[in-house]
Amino acid sequence: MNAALLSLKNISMEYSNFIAVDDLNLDIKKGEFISLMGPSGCGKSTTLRMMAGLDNPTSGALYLDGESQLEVPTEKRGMPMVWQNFALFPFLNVQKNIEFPLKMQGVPSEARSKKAAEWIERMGLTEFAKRNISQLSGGQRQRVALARALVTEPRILLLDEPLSALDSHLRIKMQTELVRLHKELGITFIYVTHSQSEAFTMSDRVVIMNQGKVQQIGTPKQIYRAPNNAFVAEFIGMNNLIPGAVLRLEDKTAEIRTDLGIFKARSFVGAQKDTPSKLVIAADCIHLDGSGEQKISGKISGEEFVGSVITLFIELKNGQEFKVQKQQHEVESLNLKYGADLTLSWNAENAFLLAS
Amino acid sequence: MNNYSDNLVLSKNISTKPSIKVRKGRWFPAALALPPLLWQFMFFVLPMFFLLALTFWEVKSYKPVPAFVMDNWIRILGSSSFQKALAYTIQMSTLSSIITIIIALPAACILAFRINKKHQPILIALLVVPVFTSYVLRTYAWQVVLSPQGLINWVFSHLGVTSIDMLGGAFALQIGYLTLCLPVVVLILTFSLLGVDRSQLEAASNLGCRPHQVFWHVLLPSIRNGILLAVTTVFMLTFSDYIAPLLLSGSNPPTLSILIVDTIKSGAQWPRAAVIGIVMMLFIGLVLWLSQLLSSKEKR
Amino acid sequence: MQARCIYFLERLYLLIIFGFIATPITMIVLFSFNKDRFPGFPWSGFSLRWYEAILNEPMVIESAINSITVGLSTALGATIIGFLAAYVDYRYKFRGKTALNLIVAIPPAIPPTVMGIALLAFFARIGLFGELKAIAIAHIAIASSFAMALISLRLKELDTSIESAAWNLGASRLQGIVFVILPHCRTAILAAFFLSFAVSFDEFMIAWFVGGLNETLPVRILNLLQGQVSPRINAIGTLVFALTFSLVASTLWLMKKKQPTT
Amino acid sequence: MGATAAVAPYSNFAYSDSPRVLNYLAWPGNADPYLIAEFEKAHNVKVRIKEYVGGDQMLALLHQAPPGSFDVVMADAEYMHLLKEADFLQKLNPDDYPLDDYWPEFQEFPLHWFDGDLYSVMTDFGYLGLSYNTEVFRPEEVESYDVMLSDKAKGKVGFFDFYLPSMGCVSLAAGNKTPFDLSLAEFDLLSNKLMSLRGQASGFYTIADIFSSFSNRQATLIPGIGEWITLGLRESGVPVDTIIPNEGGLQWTESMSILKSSPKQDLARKFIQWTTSPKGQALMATKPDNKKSIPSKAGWELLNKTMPDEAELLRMQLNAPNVIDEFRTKKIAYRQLPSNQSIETWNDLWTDFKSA
Repeated sequence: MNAALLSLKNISMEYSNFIAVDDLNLDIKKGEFISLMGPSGCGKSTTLRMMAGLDNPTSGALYLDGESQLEVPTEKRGMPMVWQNFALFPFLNVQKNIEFPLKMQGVPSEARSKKAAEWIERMGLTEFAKRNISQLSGGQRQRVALARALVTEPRILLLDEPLSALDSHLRIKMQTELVRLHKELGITFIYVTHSQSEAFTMSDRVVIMNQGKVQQIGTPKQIYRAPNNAFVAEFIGMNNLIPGAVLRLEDKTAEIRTDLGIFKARSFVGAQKDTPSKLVIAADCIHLDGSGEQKISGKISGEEFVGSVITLFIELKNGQEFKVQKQQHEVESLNLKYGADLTLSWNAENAFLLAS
Repeated sequence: MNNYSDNLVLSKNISTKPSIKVRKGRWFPAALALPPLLWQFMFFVLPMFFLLALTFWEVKSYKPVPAFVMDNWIRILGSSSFQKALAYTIQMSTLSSIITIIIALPAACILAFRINKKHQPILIALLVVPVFTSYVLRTYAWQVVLSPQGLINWVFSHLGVTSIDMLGGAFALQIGYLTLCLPVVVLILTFSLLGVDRSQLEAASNLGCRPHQVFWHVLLPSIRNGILLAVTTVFMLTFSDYIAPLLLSGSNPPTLSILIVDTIKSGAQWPRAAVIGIVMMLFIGLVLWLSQLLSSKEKR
Repeated sequence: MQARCIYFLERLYLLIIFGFIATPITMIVLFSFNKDRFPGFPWSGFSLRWYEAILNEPMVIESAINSITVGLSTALGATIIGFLAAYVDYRYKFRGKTALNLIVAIPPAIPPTVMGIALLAFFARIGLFGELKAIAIAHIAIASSFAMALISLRLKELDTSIESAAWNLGASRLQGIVFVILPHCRTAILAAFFLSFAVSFDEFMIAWFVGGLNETLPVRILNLLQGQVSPRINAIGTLVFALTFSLVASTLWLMKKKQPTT
Repeated sequence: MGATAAVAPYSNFAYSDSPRVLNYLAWPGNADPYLIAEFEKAHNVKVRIKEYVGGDQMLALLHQAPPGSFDVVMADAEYMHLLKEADFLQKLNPDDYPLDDYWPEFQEFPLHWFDGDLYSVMTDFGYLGLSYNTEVFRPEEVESYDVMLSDKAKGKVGFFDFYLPSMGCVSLAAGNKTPFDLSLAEFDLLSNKLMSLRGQASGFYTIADIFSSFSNRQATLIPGIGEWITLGLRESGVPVDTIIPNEGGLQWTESMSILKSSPKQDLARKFIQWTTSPKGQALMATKPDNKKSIPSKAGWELLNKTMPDEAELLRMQLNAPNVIDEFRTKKIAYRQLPSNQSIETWNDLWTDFKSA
């Protein structure tokens, strides 16, 4: 047995017509902030619900501190969850909502309200304590949901896409608050999201899932810079993939032949000559000034601003679309126009090969 | 994939995987389901089977005794009074379904679309109240209105019109059936009209439908299930009704409900009454099945 | 001009419809204050004698008390049965669920005459015939259908995650029902209670068959209607209307009162 | 239980097996406070009635109710022998009842004695003939039942929905001298006569409906009923009367018996004693909506002393032409059960007639 706080062993969840979670193994360490990430339907929420005991796996085992949990009903697991829609009790006011788990534990009413008051203050809800849920804004509801989950001082907090119901500026604010809360409390946060930015900015580790299977587990940086496979590379979004076949294979470097030409890249473990593969170049590793050693040309077909970051869409000769991510000021100085020809370049050390 | 409900459906799967123990507490849903199940079985399903068994019993000195004879079926199905009553009841119920829908539909349209939204709930409440106020008395009260010396003929006599017989017979019966069904049907139709997506109607007009075309080609098809529900409700209610034929048509001629009670009154022929009852239920079942068949399956 | 004409015709149509529905009720109330014994036109003068008469009629009062007893028992029983059936339907999936839903939903569709015969024959066999209990039992079997429908409607408005959240926060299955489902459904439960009472209070056929010597108010009314002519019936009717009217009105008011939703 | 609150007042009314309750099976209206209030007060009991319409219903009720459900039954005399046959009746001691007060004709009423033992006591009687609206028909028009087939009566002939009196009168109309003792040919006569009347029918009425259809002119002619209905209506200003047509009329009698299974024999006897006492008889005769002739001469005397107007109306004056004279002179047949055909045969004909 390792030092994992929560350990999932060969967990599967099968429905009659499909498999929601397929032979999942995961060890979660005490105090870490871990995110489960993937497209909708990938099984991340089901995994979270199985941890909470809301769903039961069809096979596998789940250990908390080395103790099997599958026989423990949800109410005894002590893994409160923050729900996507907050799932606050509409017929109770803020304070009563926060007191609810304490009431279920049989905490006497005085102690309950004292404890709830602490959390109400901590979450900055003091003036709303007696309000009905329907009178609160989204952000306030979020804080009530957090307080309600944390009031029993659990060791693990489960969060099921908790920010998706909020608008974007609030989402970023809450991210900071969650990180701060995680640091202050020092407990384990297990966070489900489909948003890469949420997962990557907050988490210690990220689990990428697809079709019920774990695709990769690692720190955000590991995943970003070294995707395990084409799915991960594509899913995390800002990567460009060029299909081809391995031409030459050496210790550290490799060459791949694609219909856009032959490119150099870092080699990868298990690669074989003449097998189909994909060349991966991160969008923010591409230069527009031609300073990279590998070159390719195309036309600008579109652009997209998010804050100070701009994404350019470049149509290559074979019709494929390339993404290039730059700071806005870098792009502005180049004075680009739609349809204008452009040379993209990158360094071979930033390109790597992935098996198809 | 978000199967929020408990995993009873999966229990089968779980039990085939020995590595997982089924979470304890499965007695709980069973404990919840048991009272309704037992109650309805004891006091609804069982009596219904008993009714079927009763049709094969014999009556000895005014008392049904267990037996297995076909006599009751033969007697009832072969009796002309039963056949006539059956035909008459079907005819009256069908007529009532048609009349009620024709009268109720315009009222429902006005209520759903042409009334100030502020007044709507009050009017709907006014329709709900009579549904639950003594039907027996409401029917009886029509005697006072329809009789030769009743309200209508009293007004007629002041206008110099000769009095007309309205009580006794099909007209009075239909008035009674309307009393029973009209509020319910207006409610059903109003609610199904309120459920129609207004943008569909606007889209139809926008595409060049005249108002009557909108009505026939868009509105009516979209409340098809509501109309079917209304028709089956009227059929069911009138088919079973005992009060209107008793109090308004003077049992002239008798409907099936009257025949059932008569069969029991004269000579305690419970088994024969049970036969009539089974036939009645078969017809109601048939109507329900037909409406199920005709209802549009698409979900709103 | 044409629009005004249509507007006028529409109002007139509604007036006729509502007039038709209100006519019998008006007649009953009107003639309960009539001096004459036989209802006829014109009205012969105001009198409260028929109200005095029913106060002195023990069978009417007894039957009213019977009706209330049966009505309250039915309301309680049907609400419990209806709630359980609605909750099981809302929360669980299992084989035979459709069958359970059907046997709760169908009884009101059975002709009351037929139901009355079946229950009478059945009750006589198990020694329940002729008791007030028998009426209540039969009424519960029918009214549960309405109670279940009302509560189901309300449960559908409850996000399934709310109860899961309660479990997740340490509530047992029972606590989940007590602290989450019941508070959420309280108006629907109250409405189901009133509705079941109203259904029982107005039902005469089954009560007539299985009640034996115990008469409920509608059975008494039916017997009065078959035995004698007396404006007492109108007086009783007026009181019954007043009662059911307030019951149904309060039910509607409860249903309408906005409840917080998620 | 929520119902307990409602049960509390209910217990005042006691259950049917309480010694303070007399369970009484009778035609409607026989537990009118007018009749029984004094008895209830004197014996501190409550008379609880189960009403029936028609002797067959009464028989069915007795056969189906558990023994002991009823203490006293009031029924038409012709049904008494069926009750005796089924062993429902308790033998009575003639000395217990004031039979000597009765008119001689009724002191030994044949239908009440079986093998020299008394089983029932007559309480009231009346004649059935043809009742008519006096504004529509003149007395000479209704001297024969044939008037029912006249044009004026089309759709205006009401029928009491009880086969025995209705078919009895039609049987008389068909020319059968002994209306219930019919040969096959005579039964055919009855059947044909009945069917010829079908088109004239306005409806088939319960007692209350007879009152209302007569008063609202729904029906203007009703065979098989008598003064017990028309007297009450006349008092309320409805222009109706009853005549015994030339073909004859029927006499009905009502009698009371004690049920063998009754646990309250004593109370039951006292109730019959009250009903047959002069006071009870006088009340019986004058009940507002159901006037009856009474067999007790002592009752007549009391009636003439205390309510002379009623006595005149009821034609129960001692020194004027009265109902007993009519009994002596008119062609009145006792109403009986069919003797050559089964009750079922008659009932079936009645059902066929209704639905024809």
